[in-house]
Amino acid sequence: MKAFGLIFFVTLFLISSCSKDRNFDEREIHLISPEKISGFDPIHASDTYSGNEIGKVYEGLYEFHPLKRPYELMPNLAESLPTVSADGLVYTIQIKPGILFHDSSAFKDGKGRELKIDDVIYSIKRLADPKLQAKGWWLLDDKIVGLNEWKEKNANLPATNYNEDIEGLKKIDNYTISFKLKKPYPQFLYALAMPYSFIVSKEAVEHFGKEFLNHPVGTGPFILPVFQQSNRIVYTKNPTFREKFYPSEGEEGDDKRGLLADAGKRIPLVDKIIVDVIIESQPKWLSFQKARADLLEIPKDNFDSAVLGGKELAPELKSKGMRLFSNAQLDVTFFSFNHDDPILKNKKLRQAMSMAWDRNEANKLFYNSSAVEAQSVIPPGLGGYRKEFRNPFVKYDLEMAKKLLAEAGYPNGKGLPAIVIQTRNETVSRQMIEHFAKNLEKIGITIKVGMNTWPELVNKVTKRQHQMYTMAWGADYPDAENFLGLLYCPNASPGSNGANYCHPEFDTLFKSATVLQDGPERSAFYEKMNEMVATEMPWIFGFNRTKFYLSHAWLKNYKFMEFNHSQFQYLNVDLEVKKELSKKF
Amino acid sequence: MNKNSLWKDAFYRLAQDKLALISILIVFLYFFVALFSGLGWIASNWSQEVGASNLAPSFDHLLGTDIFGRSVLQKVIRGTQVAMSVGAAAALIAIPIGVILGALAGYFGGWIDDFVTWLYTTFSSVPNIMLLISITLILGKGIFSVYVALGATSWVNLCRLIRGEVLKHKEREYVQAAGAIGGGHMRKLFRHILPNVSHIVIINTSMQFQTAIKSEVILSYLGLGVQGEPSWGTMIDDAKLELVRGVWWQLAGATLAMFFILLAFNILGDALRDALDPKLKGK
Amino acid sequence: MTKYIIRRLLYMIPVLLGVSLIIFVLFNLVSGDPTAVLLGKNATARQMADLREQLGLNKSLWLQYLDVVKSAFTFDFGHSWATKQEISKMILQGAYPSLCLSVPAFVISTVLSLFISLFVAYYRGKGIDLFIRVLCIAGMSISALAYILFFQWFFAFKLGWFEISGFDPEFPHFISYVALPAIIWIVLSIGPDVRFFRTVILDEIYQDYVRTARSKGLSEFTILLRHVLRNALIPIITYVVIQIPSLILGALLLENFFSIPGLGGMTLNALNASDFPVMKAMAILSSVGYILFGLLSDILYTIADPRIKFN
Amino acid sequence: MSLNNLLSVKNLTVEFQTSEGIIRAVNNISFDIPQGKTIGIVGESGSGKSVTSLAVMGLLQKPAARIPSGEIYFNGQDLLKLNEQQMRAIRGNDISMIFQEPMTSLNPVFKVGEQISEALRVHKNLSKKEAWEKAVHLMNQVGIPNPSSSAHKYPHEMSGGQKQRVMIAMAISCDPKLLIADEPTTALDVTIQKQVLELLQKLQQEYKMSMMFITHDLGVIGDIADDVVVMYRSNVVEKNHAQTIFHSATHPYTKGLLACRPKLGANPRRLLTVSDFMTESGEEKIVPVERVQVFDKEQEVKSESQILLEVDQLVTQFPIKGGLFGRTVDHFKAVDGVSFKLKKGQTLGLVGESGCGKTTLGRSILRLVEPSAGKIIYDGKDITHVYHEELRQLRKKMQIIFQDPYSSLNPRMTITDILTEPLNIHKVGANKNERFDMARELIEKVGLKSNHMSRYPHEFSGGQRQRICIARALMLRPEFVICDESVSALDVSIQAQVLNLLLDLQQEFGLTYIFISHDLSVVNFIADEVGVMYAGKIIEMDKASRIYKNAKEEYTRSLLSAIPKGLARETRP
Repeated sequence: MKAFGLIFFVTLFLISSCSKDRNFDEREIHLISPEKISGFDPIHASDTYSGNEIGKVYEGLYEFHPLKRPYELMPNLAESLPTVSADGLVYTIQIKPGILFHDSSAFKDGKGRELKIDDVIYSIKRLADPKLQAKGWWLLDDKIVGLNEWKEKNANLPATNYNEDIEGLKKIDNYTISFKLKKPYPQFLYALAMPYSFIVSKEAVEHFGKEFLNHPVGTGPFILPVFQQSNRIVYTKNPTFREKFYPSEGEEGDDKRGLLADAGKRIPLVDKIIVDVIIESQPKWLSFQKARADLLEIPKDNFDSAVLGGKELAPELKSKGMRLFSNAQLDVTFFSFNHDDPILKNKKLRQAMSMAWDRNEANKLFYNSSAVEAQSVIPPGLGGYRKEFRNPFVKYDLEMAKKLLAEAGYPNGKGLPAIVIQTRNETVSRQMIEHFAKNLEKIGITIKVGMNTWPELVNKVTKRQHQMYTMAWGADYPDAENFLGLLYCPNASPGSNGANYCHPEFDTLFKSATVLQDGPERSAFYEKMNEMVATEMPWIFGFNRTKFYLSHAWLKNYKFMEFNHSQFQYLNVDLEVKKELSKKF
Repeated sequence: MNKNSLWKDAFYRLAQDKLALISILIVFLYFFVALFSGLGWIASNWSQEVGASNLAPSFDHLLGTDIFGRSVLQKVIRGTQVAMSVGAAAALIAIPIGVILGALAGYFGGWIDDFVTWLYTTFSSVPNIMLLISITLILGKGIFSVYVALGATSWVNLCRLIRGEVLKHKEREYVQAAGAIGGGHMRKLFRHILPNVSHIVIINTSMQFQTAIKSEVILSYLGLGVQGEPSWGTMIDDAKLELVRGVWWQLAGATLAMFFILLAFNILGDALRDALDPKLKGK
Repeated sequence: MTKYIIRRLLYMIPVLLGVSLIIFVLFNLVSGDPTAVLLGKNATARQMADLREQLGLNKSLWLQYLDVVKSAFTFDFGHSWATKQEISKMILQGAYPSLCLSVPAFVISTVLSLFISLFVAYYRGKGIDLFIRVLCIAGMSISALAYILFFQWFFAFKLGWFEISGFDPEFPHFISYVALPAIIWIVLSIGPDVRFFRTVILDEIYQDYVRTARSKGLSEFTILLRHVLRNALIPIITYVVIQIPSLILGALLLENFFSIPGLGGMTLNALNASDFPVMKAMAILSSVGYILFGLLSDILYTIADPRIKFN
Repeated sequence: MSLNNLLSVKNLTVEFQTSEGIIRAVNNISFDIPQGKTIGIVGESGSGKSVTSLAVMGLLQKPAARIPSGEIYFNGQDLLKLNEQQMRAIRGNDISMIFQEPMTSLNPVFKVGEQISEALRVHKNLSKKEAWEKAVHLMNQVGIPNPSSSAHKYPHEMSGGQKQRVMIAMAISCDPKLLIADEPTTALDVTIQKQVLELLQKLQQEYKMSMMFITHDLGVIGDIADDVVVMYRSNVVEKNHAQTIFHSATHPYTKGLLACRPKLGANPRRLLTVSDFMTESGEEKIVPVERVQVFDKEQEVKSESQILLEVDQLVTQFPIKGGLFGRTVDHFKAVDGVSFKLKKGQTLGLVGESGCGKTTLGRSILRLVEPSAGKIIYDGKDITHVYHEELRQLRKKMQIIFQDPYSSLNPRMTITDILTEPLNIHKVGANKNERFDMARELIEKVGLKSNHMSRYPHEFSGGQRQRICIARALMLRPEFVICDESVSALDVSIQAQVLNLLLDLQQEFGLTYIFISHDLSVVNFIADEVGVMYAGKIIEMDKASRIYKNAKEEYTRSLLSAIPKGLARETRP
């Protein structure tokens, strides 16, 4: 019996001793992705996490400025901002010469060739290719002259014909293109900054064929020769990356925060980025505590042990040099009704349900009181949001809720069938609905939880097979149109308006507002629409959430950013601090 | 009429084994707890808030409270009802299918035997977890589909065992004697052979019970388990987020509750096999 | 011998057809319409129709069933809906990490269980026998999820003996990643193994040839190791070989929590993403594995037991 | 403790700790085994003879078995005082043992040669090669054909007799001083039994070893033992030279044992049983004169009754599977063209060695096994191809009693259920009570008490269970009963009681019997006519006495000569 004990402990010691000793002289950054990475094909980058990885390897014509707030576009592959025609339909863009693709076996003798405008045209066409069923197609659907017709034509052909010219994508010369839109589309530049429209090369697509999504060949700051379906992805610095410099000015106060220390330096500032895919929150949190990762989005449940009183860092974390970043997100959570359902068309009922929900308690339980109660659809930080506006029905008042419910024809819930709210089968979402159900039980309304995998949920919403569902909508680009579109009648499912909500007056305002360029006039329109629809209660408005990030002392130049797929090239690491602090972990 | 049949004799031998006795007591205890909570006598108000959220175990809240301030102890008791019902339902589905198919295959042989053997070989080839998941997907989420899924996967083992045992007993002389006095196939099978292989059913059921309970936890983790009712599976699933922030009592409560009943079933299974299986008598 | 193998192989075909039927019914009929999922937001009806065509969902049910059967032989499972990756490639890449965890864990747990059951059989009836058996049963009476949560928190984080999660394909380092999940696997599987091995060994100990061996003056220990073990190995081999196919599927929970990119984790992700082709592929893979290893265990059984002739 | 005694057992007592309390298996017994002599220990099952041998070998399972008192001197050394280490040096070396069941006593997965050489390598630490050669030599010595190739065989490739020879080779491999043989020939056919006994005697001379021969068969003892120890219910009731035991036994139990053994020459109407000589508690009873008289059955004139059963060229064959798909390649003819006639009230004996087809013949007649060809005419009607309802009615007239009492009763039914079942099937008797009475009447007729009715089979002894089987067979008042080895599994004294019961019932119900057995002396006693079967055919059929006096067939004569006579040889010089 003793022999067993001895052997057991010897092997245990051996195992723990041969774990890799962490070297400190490599300039590398460790990041965590909470979801599995499906692949590196820009046109399929529908979830933010795949977008973040693609942003390290591919690039778009434009990019959000890493520091300036509110968010602002800056040229990336493009030489400068586009010259737009008077009627706002023709955008002429010039790209920088001398930009090289990554070296790859797809090109002649393995050397990456220079980026040409043909590649931009090819990438946009590829987004429209009917054979590829690109998820990002909604971005340019019915926007560029001749593109939809080209797509329709090729749908019946056995193979898509890329050589055909499209009126809306006119090549002026090797470095200049002029886009021709069907109708004004002020968000067009944002579309060119999203991963869907990042630039790929024709040779790589044809060379790798089916395996293209595992062999990214872009122009970005980092290279990834091949993507293994493993939980660790290692990016190395792109040797042939063009001259790109760290911006020298940012938001007011950035220099005090040390964000301009590397101003003017050539980026990328590190040699390697290592991304670990960790799905469960416990291993995620523990890995960060053991300094296996430099940056962590704090999972809801580890919040209490990290943040005191919702504001500053817990002492034992501060002693290890960790820093806390808390920033409002451009998002809104909501319980959406299905307006096809006659019962839910009853406005009074919707208002009663909203007033019976104790948002304050929900905020405490699920967001550690860090979120802001959403008054309507537009989140703070976008044009059209007025801080002073208060939605009369976003208030916890049981008496009023009971009165409204009676007026709605269901005195303390009698006659109202049980309502099922569909959600994703995640523990937190289930608990939120259970809390909502507990609150509504007080006024006699029974709520049931419907658990679904993500695709099942999307399926039910698109096919209108639900009474209510819960969702959080994050901004695709910093423009309130992205949120207002969720209530625009023509967008009803299978479009993005999952509530299938129609409000004629709202729709006319939407049509006229979204054509205008960004400016005070458009913001006034957005404001009017936002407050008009608020009292209608198309959804039960939830929260605008705050995101909390923790970073170790040696991670430099980090600033919270909503559209952060191209942010990682600006990060830096301070090796001395890392070496000295590592002893503490 | 002193009725000391083989069953009484077996029970007498079982009573010798103290551990088996304790296990039987535990099983009955859990059964009654499940029954009472099912009838609503106890833990029917599990969803009431009894204190602040995530209170540590204290005198008035023996197992503390969960995220919504509901008593973990009440949820554990309620969870017993789910666990025992999952086990019982799986057994109720598996026993008839397994016994009838196994008996027919073992007794009649020929093409019936080939068909039944093909059926259970095919069913046992598909990995259990896959069957469980896909059946719950078909029937939709909820306790009913958990019952059916577990029942559909647990009859295979019983069928194989019963078939083997019936094959052996078919040759025994008391069966041929029954034939000699004019008894037909049905009498030979159901009056003579099945009572003599029924101990297999009991032993196997106690083993299947604990597999069913453990499967329910996995299904809850995958989001396919019981909806709306607290079950040990959902409690452990919640715990996976809480352990790191020091909320250990929900995990401890559910795991402890499961530990005793699973331990009881396992020990009972072994003891029953020694007591009932004539071959192993007196080991 | 070959005649026996051929007959067994022929017998495999109806089982394979049966398995494909079950998988076809479970997955093809249930999966419903994937197009809405794959195309995401505001997909046009036209796009949906093209996709249905591309995925072969418009074929007759019979043809779809034949596809399932074909994939059982060719292992060409098409593409995953969620990640667009080539499934057979995903399986190849996922196999290595899965096996890095499951093979050592399986081997150690089997060998350990054999030692413990021999030890327990030698001291049968005594206190130590009961104590160890109850210990093993207690081990398996705790849910795997509870083990994972506690062990990861205590051993990996608090004591820091192991890596918390992740995987490193190089040889010496993957041990520190795989050790903790392997230990959990062993603790969970020792219970059932010891119980089965002990019953098999006890059945042999009460046979007549053991009494003859004792009358030859052999010590109880040699009898146990030479005579009893050699006979007990026959049913043990079958029991062990049958479990090998389940190794491919790996431990779903362990891989998910310890972020090991194995086939188990892949299956779990496929479930969460309702990615039916991957789940179907994994079901077919492990079923074919189960049938092949079932045949292997039969053959090993007949080789190990001289009494069985190949009539 | 005289010098030339190799083994002396002094007041040995052995007790077993069981769930029902302490059972004393051996009660204060003493006996000696002189050098070079053979001691026969005879007694019925449960008499403690096997336990004694295990005590000498030190093989009693420790926790359950306890030896409160007594010594066992071997070569002047008390074996009970030795520790396990020292005992192991003797076991298999100086004292070795062979057992009753050759089929299961050899390890199925090791070659025979290996198992024989194992003792040599342990005790004489010979090399693997030397031990193998010695094993081959030993196999030759015990008469196994071409030993060098047979050594490579596995146990399942050898017959029962050959396996027993292997056991003997194994036992004598280290030329032991004492060989213990626990019922070595009981499971063998009588011809093979004769060869094995002769082999043992030859080896005893060669190796000058003493032998402790344990059996329940007095005939075997007569052939082989110098001295005899008679054990009854864990006590030694008599021990003496073989000569005196056989001719002038003193203890009533010994007398009873000698008397109840049917002898080939004699032709008594009924057998004496132990209970005629001794009361339950052990006192002697004077045997009433009329029971002892012996007379020839011939004189008893049987009325010329008509033929009840005629079997004409009956063939029953079983397919032998082979080839790739298990197609039937060949047929094994268990019953190969059997014809005979059986008069009402008569008893036909069928005797033959195992595998001669006698059981299959019985089962075919009753249609429990479907015959392949030939005709069965019962009471004038051809019943070969009769099915369903008609066959079921036939069951009322024809019945069978099986061999193994432990397996022919459903363990989970009470005796009442077992007996009333045939009545329920055939709807005989108006209601439950009437059926219960009919059952009670028969239970008493077969010699059991009515309060046994509510008990379960596992609460009865072998003999009692066989009586229940007989009662069940007679519930439907059949005319014709097949007894398939019905007494082979019983102890000699119980066997005599059951045979007498069968005769009484034949008298009372006018039954016609077919009595199947491998034991010629039992068949000779009970049967009017005897058919000797070999390889599926009846090679000879005649009056029992005529078969015994001048059998025509060579095979029958070899069968008769192989039966141990039970007359003691003069003691050897």
